[in-house]
Amino acid sequence: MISDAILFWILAFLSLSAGLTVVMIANPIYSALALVMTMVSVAGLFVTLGAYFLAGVQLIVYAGAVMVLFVMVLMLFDLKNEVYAFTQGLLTNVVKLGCLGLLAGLLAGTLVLSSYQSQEIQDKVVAAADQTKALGQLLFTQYLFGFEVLGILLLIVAIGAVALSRSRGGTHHV
Amino acid sequence: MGKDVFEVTINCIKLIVVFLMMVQAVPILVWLERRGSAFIQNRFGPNRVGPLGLVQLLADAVKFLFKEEFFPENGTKFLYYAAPVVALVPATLAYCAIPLGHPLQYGEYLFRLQGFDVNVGIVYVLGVSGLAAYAILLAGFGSGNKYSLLGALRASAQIISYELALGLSIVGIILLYGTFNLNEMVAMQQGPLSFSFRGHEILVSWLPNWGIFYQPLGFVLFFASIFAESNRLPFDLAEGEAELVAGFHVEYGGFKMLLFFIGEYGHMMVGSGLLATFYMGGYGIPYITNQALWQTFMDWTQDGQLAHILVSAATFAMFSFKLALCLWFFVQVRWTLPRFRYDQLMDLGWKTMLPWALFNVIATALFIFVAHG
Amino acid sequence: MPQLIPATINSGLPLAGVLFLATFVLLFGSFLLFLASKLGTRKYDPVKYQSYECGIPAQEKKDTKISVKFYLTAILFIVFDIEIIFMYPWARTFKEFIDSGNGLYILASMGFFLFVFIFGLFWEVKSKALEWD
Amino acid sequence: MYNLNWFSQIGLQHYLLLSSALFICGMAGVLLRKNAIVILMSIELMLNAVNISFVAFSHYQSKLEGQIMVFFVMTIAAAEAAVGLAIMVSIFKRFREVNIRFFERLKG
Repeated sequence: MISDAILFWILAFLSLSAGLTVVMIANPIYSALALVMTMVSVAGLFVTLGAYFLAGVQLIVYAGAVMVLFVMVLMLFDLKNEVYAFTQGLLTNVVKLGCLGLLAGLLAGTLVLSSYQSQEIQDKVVAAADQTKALGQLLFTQYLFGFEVLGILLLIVAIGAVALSRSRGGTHHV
Repeated sequence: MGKDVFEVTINCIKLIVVFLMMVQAVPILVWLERRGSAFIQNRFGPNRVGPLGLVQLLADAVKFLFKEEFFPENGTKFLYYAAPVVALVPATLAYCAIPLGHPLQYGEYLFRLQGFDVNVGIVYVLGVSGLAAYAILLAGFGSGNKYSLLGALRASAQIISYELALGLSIVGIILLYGTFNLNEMVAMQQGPLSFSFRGHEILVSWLPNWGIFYQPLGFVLFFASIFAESNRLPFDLAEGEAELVAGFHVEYGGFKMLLFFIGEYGHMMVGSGLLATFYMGGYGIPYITNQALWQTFMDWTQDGQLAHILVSAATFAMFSFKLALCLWFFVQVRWTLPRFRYDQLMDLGWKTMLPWALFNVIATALFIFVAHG
Repeated sequence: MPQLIPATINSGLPLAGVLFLATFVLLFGSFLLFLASKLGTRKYDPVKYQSYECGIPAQEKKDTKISVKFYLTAILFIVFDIEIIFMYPWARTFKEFIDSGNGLYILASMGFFLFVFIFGLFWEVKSKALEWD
Repeated sequence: MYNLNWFSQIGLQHYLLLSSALFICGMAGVLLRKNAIVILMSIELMLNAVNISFVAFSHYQSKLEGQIMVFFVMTIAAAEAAVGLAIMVSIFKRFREVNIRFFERLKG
């Protein structure tokens, strides 16, 4: 399907360029906005993979809640522009080189491995008709325990956030 | 998008038409608001330009085009100019997912009277309209003004607080219909009120089969939440004139201001459209199923194609009527209720509406469990 | 007998349409802003470009005190929003579970989750984390 | 071997390539940036990259388990961001600083 391919390349370009912007740009606010762009295009990628409900959840949770918090916090801090966004020194250069090497290795590995396997896997693509229902049924039978544990985790996060916002911020003075 | 070039073209044009319908509804709404408020306050309102003052807003738009371009010196240029443009997007994308009428079959082609049919409709609408907070935050920060920043913070805190009650009242709706698709919801609300209770079929022929009769509490909560979501009175704390001058758009003027306006009224229309779809039968005509409607037109015209067109036209007119009714409520409420204080607003959202919405979910689940069991 | 076509044909999410519309709206807005900036008159006056401050000269923007309540509201929103999102697949499959005879099971599994939700909300109210002044 | 077909036939490997590239972006951000909030954002980016590969595998192997995992990952990521930002806010309120170099001085 050529139209699927076009959509994929558009979304891949958007998410990659936005992802690079997150890391490269010095102003943290632009960084956060670029991350919003990445989240939205990742939601689009989920749609091309037939995971409609997850795409919606990605929009609601990441783009609509988590990133709003990030942007709010950054706007309130009102940081001055950093001239040097990156750490300096020998170690940094080593890490940069290491990242490049890892990237090259991962890309090569993916290419080589998937050229072996892609034929057999691609045949049985899941029918996207009613995935949401199947997802719900799986979540509430096989993964019920994880679901309940997540509920408790969220409770702990809520209590922890309140406790943190009350704390005076350490015992030492600068 | 479609099978061939013809269908793709029609779909693209349709998207633009739905968007332009939303944009051109804004002057009418503003006119309605000004004339309505004048009527309520025993004044005349705009009545000079055109018949009944209808052309007033067109004149205003032209005036806006010739206003001076203006940029506050403390602001951030990119964010300042991006905010009004971004404000348009969430409302438009959400509005295009709402079904405006019964799909029209023309020959081998099927045209939907809606921007696009999304099978996870509710989740999509919620996700897209959740992006509205960014336009406000961008405007507040980009203007480089204390009032803007404070107004933006207040507005976004208010929007996210009421999104909880909104999301929970929608859980009741999903429990009731068992689907995310807005079209299926409308299809389930046809005909007179009828449901099965422990194997007995119960029919109440003098009421339409609308969601509002199954979810009265959910309706009230949803209705209040969409007021808060679209920053309308009595929830327009973001622009409390006495404290914050005009909130996040203090530094905006001219056409940029108008774009914010279109976004805000767009949110009103999305909220009203969802309200009509969830609780008032959507585009369905009360008491009658769409099949029966088609049969009536068929008997009358003896032409299947014409009957299809008539069904679509009638359902579209019905939806527009319901939408206009909801929108009039927005105007009416604005001139009826006073504004909340900020702590009252937050208390209402978190301590009153959220518990009641939870109660609504539990009650609905228990009722469905008993009725089906 | 001829039938009216059903209102729903499950069609997924037409991503191309969404992208097209978003691009169109962005271009539409930018074009209008551009047009307005070209047509508008311009007269330079330094006072005009200062931040609006109710008439007095703008002061330095340092140390604007913002209440910590705003962050707290946003964080609590994230937590409760995720819990609500978890209810969506549950509500979607509720009737199917009842029809297959597992109604009590699904009710109990969500009952525990809702208990945790309500406990959290109750704790927040009790600890005065939601008080504004 | 990789001719024009590679661009028009989207398969699992395309999604995996994209996912790994995004993951490296995020990793570079975590290792190289100085601003602690940007580091938190880079972690979110890495988690998103992983989510793409989860969903891609789930799609191409017709198993829904991958999507459930994404659900859980999203929740944990949001929880992590919430707590991380709460810590950042309390540190910033006290020291007016979010540079990680500064945190070295917080040893007690």
